[in-house]
Amino acid sequence: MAPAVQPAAPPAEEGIGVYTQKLGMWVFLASEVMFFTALIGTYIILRWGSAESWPVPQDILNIPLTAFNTFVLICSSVSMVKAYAAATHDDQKGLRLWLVLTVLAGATFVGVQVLEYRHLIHEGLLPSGIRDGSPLAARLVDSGKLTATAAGLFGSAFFTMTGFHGFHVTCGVICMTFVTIKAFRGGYSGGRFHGVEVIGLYWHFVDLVWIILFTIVYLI
Amino acid sequence: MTAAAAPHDAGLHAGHDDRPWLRRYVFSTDHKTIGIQFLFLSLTFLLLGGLMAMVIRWQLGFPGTPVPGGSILPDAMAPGGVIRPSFYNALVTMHGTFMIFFAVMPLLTGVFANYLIPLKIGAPDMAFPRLNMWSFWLMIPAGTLALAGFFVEGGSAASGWTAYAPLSNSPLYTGVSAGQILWCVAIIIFGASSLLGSVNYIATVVNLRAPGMTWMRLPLSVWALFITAILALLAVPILAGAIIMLLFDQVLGTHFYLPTGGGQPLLWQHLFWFFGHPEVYILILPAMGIVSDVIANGSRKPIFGYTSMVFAIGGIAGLGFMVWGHHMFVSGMNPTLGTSFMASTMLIAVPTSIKVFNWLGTMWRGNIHFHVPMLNAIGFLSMFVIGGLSGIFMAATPVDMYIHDTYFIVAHIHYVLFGGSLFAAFAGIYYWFPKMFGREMHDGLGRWHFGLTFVFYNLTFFPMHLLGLGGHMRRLYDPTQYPFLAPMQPINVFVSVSAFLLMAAQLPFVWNFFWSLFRGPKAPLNPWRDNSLEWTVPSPPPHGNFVETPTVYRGPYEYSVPGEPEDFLPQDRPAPARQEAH
Amino acid sequence: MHWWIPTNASSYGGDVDRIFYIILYITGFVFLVVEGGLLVFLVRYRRREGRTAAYIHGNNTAEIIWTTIPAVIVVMLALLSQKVWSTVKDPAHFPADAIPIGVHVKQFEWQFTMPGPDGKLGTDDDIFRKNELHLVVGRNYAVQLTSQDVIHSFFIPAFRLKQDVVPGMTIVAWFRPILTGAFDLACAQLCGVGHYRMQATVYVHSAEDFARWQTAQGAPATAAPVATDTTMGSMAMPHSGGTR
Amino acid sequence: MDAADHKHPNYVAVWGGLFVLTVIEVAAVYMRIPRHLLVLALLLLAAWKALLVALYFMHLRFEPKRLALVALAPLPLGIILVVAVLQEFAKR
Repeated sequence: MAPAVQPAAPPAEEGIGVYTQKLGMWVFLASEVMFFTALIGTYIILRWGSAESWPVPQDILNIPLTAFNTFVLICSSVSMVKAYAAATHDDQKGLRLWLVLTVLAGATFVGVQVLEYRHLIHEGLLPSGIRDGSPLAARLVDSGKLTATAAGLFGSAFFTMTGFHGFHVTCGVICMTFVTIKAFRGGYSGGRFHGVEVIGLYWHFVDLVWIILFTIVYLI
Repeated sequence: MTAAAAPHDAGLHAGHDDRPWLRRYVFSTDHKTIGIQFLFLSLTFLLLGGLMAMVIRWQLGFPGTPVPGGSILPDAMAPGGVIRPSFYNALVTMHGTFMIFFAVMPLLTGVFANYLIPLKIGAPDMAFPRLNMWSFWLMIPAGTLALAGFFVEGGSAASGWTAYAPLSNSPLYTGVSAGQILWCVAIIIFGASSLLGSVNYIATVVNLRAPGMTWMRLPLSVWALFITAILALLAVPILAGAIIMLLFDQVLGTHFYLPTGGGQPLLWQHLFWFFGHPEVYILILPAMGIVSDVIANGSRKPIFGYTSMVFAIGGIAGLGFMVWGHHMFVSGMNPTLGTSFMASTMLIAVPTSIKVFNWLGTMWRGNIHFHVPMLNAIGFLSMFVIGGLSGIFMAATPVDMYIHDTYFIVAHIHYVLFGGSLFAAFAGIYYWFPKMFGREMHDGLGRWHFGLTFVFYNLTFFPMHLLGLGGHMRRLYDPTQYPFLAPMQPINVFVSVSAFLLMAAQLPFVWNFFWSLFRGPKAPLNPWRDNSLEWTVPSPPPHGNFVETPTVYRGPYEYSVPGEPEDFLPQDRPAPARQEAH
Repeated sequence: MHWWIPTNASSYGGDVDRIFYIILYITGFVFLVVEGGLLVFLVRYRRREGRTAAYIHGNNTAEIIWTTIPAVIVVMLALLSQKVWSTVKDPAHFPADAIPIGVHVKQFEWQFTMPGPDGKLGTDDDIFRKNELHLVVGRNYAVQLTSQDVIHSFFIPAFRLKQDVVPGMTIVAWFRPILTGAFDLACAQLCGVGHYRMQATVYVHSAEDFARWQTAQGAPATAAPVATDTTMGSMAMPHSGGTR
Repeated sequence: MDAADHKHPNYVAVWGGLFVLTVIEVAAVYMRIPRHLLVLALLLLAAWKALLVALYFMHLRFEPKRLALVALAPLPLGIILVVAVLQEFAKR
């Protein structure tokens, strides 16, 4: 990757020992960590501010479904890393298989997420709070277990965080399909697999954010 | 979110350039063309912000009287030329927004980082040329959306460039809804553009340095731009997150910052200023880098204390993330937090003073050439000292309690932003114009421009310290309403007149800039006799910059080396007999 | 032609001014030294024929000197300021005998609820005023700041006191006036279209003058706002202020 | 100049670890555990899983140490921000 390669040029100054695309992706992921810090930090701050009246996640959210969803995302992370391993050994068939599996797993995750959103909105949880007269309102707000403001805050923070994570996963799936198409055209044969590794880094990052999100929002 | 970064199109050779016209000038991926595009964009928004400042100053100097030429404004903004309070707030907001986000930041990081980093480190281009092109082309929609705010119902955002919630949260309080939404979307798109730029600058400086260009041989301007990119990389996403939540409060009815819905107004201030303070260091660090290069060149003398200058930049950047609370001493924040933020803010005066004393040390026993960039760099140094010293008044919490949100703060902002960043940007433009366009700017006009700007700049902004001490609050539509401010109205008139003259003082620069673009004398390869790598290539440098990658043998500041025929020693000239110092 | 800090009229205002003047002298001295040194260098080391610059890369002792001196100065300033800051803002240091005053701010006016003769807030004899605050010189007062809509800022230049009023929070600030007279009270945080015409007046009376004023308020039971509306400034407004 | 040896850890083992940790987390929520202990346990488990993904899937273990610096750079800043703002609710 030395610039303007010409004979007997001394090696370019020793950088960080990582090729430029990977370094670029890691630097971009550092900024994404700050972005999710803002969102998750707000959730923690709002929750700490209204500690006792904060809804218990199990009452509103469907834990088993999202646990399965987490499992799907972890599997997609594994298939991604398998694809990278295949790419390094120049095993084109394996690369294509694992990439397709990763795209499918990612798409399932987003699908389950959309299903969960539809179910929650139907139940009455909105970004602005709990819709009055909705089954959720009947169960929680009217029975006094949950104040309207705390529900409002929970709705706002929940939809913003998981919404933006879903958005990042969707972008990942779209980019992954381009990578897969290129893989089917043999774009990553002959040791040129950097593209796979870079998209893999992004994908694992998105999985890592979900692991933290799943614990903080759904379990605690 | 373009994750699949295309592999770097290797094999970029200087010389032959077969790109079609569109790819070469409009959607160019050449860092030099992008740098020049940023230059024209930021100068346009600088002019726009300046015009808004003129209308603001007219209203403050002569409250209630029609603005000359104001009759063209529609009645919603200025019935009969007299601007409304709502339009005044919109002007104040957009003056701050345009100047900070669309003028000074692109002028420093967009223009000089893009143009100088690859040339100064000996790289053919940026690490990700396409991302670099996107980073410029995202600025166009961002700027347009922000500007469009003026023409929507209710006018543009009117809650200050800091957009404090709940004023910025709901149209109930300012009568502005579409304008604030446009402002939010514009800043988010600007954030994306700034992020792409930062990723590019970091990856380029880390990985694409020419052989021999070790970390301690990097010019200080590259160091400053590199650390600024890290600041922007880590601070801008927080702003994007905070503004997305503000946008959802406006659009989706969420309650992040609305107290009625249980939200926390102080949360917005914390998130905004956590970005805000690194932001003001993003605005000043590139200026410090440019000034370090220009002063060393002007004094024909190595920079004084290169290593301590580098650590000072790092110190400022590191501490920059721990001081944001000093914007919120009286905002209802927990007073114990006020104490810790006062301590960290006081500490940040130390690296800043190190840099100032090192610049003075550079000029000490130098052989000072007063070329126009050097004049502007000296202007930066003298004005930044005032800005830095007035900052200490704000760091002391009791004094800040009195002067917070008064014109003392406005004076401080303009001493570091105008006196600091803009003088350094002028120094940078005069210094690298010959390299960018292959033509030299007119020296006499440059001196007139500096002289007039320096005088009227001080006449405009120094009296603001007096206004602030008298208790004159910021963002007042008509200061004469307050009985205790009425006796200070002559200062306001004086400041307004000086501001108009300051604007007029920019004419020599505008004329000089455009006239020299086409009819300036042909620029030699190295007009300032500088050591850095960009002066070893023709001006303007061809696509791909270097015919073959240069090898670097010494630091960038080897001026007046004893025993050398000339008083400068370019970085890529092989060491003659004896081995260089470092 | 009063162009400097208004005369101090509150107990801790003197301390604030003292720190201001200390910082003014230090920064003034540093300003003269640095800018003077700059001018001297510019003249002394300007370009002349046959002159060559000294080939110096730095000087560690100089670096150490101009790192420690500013560090010592700023740490000293921080300690100095902390003492005053805690007396003004730390709830633990609020005087116990402070008379509570309800200050409720809404877009573009101040509503004061002063305790009546019984000295307690929330009783029937409270006196309600818009943009008018009546105090007794030499007594401690604790204002309970609440806002109805956006963030405003309770700013009395003569008392050197500024405290933002955040909706959804009740923030307490204290002061003790030491001079009688009428002082301006302003809003220092952009709060919308009418931010510029939110002035109020603080009348500090002597003890007996205050007593006379208090009895002169007629039947104390009238908790309703007395319509002495002094909000509109004397100057006739050329155009009605914006959309509000 | 990129990492020549592509060492591939046993991905299936890592996957197993992640799966088991997730099951423990979800089980812990349904068990009668005192609140503070539960929160602490869940946070530690989440951090452990995150480390597994970062070290093995993102190959941080096999990359030069300075890349880990880039990866970890934003964490202290995030912690400073959240802890400082939480102070708002400490001593009023």
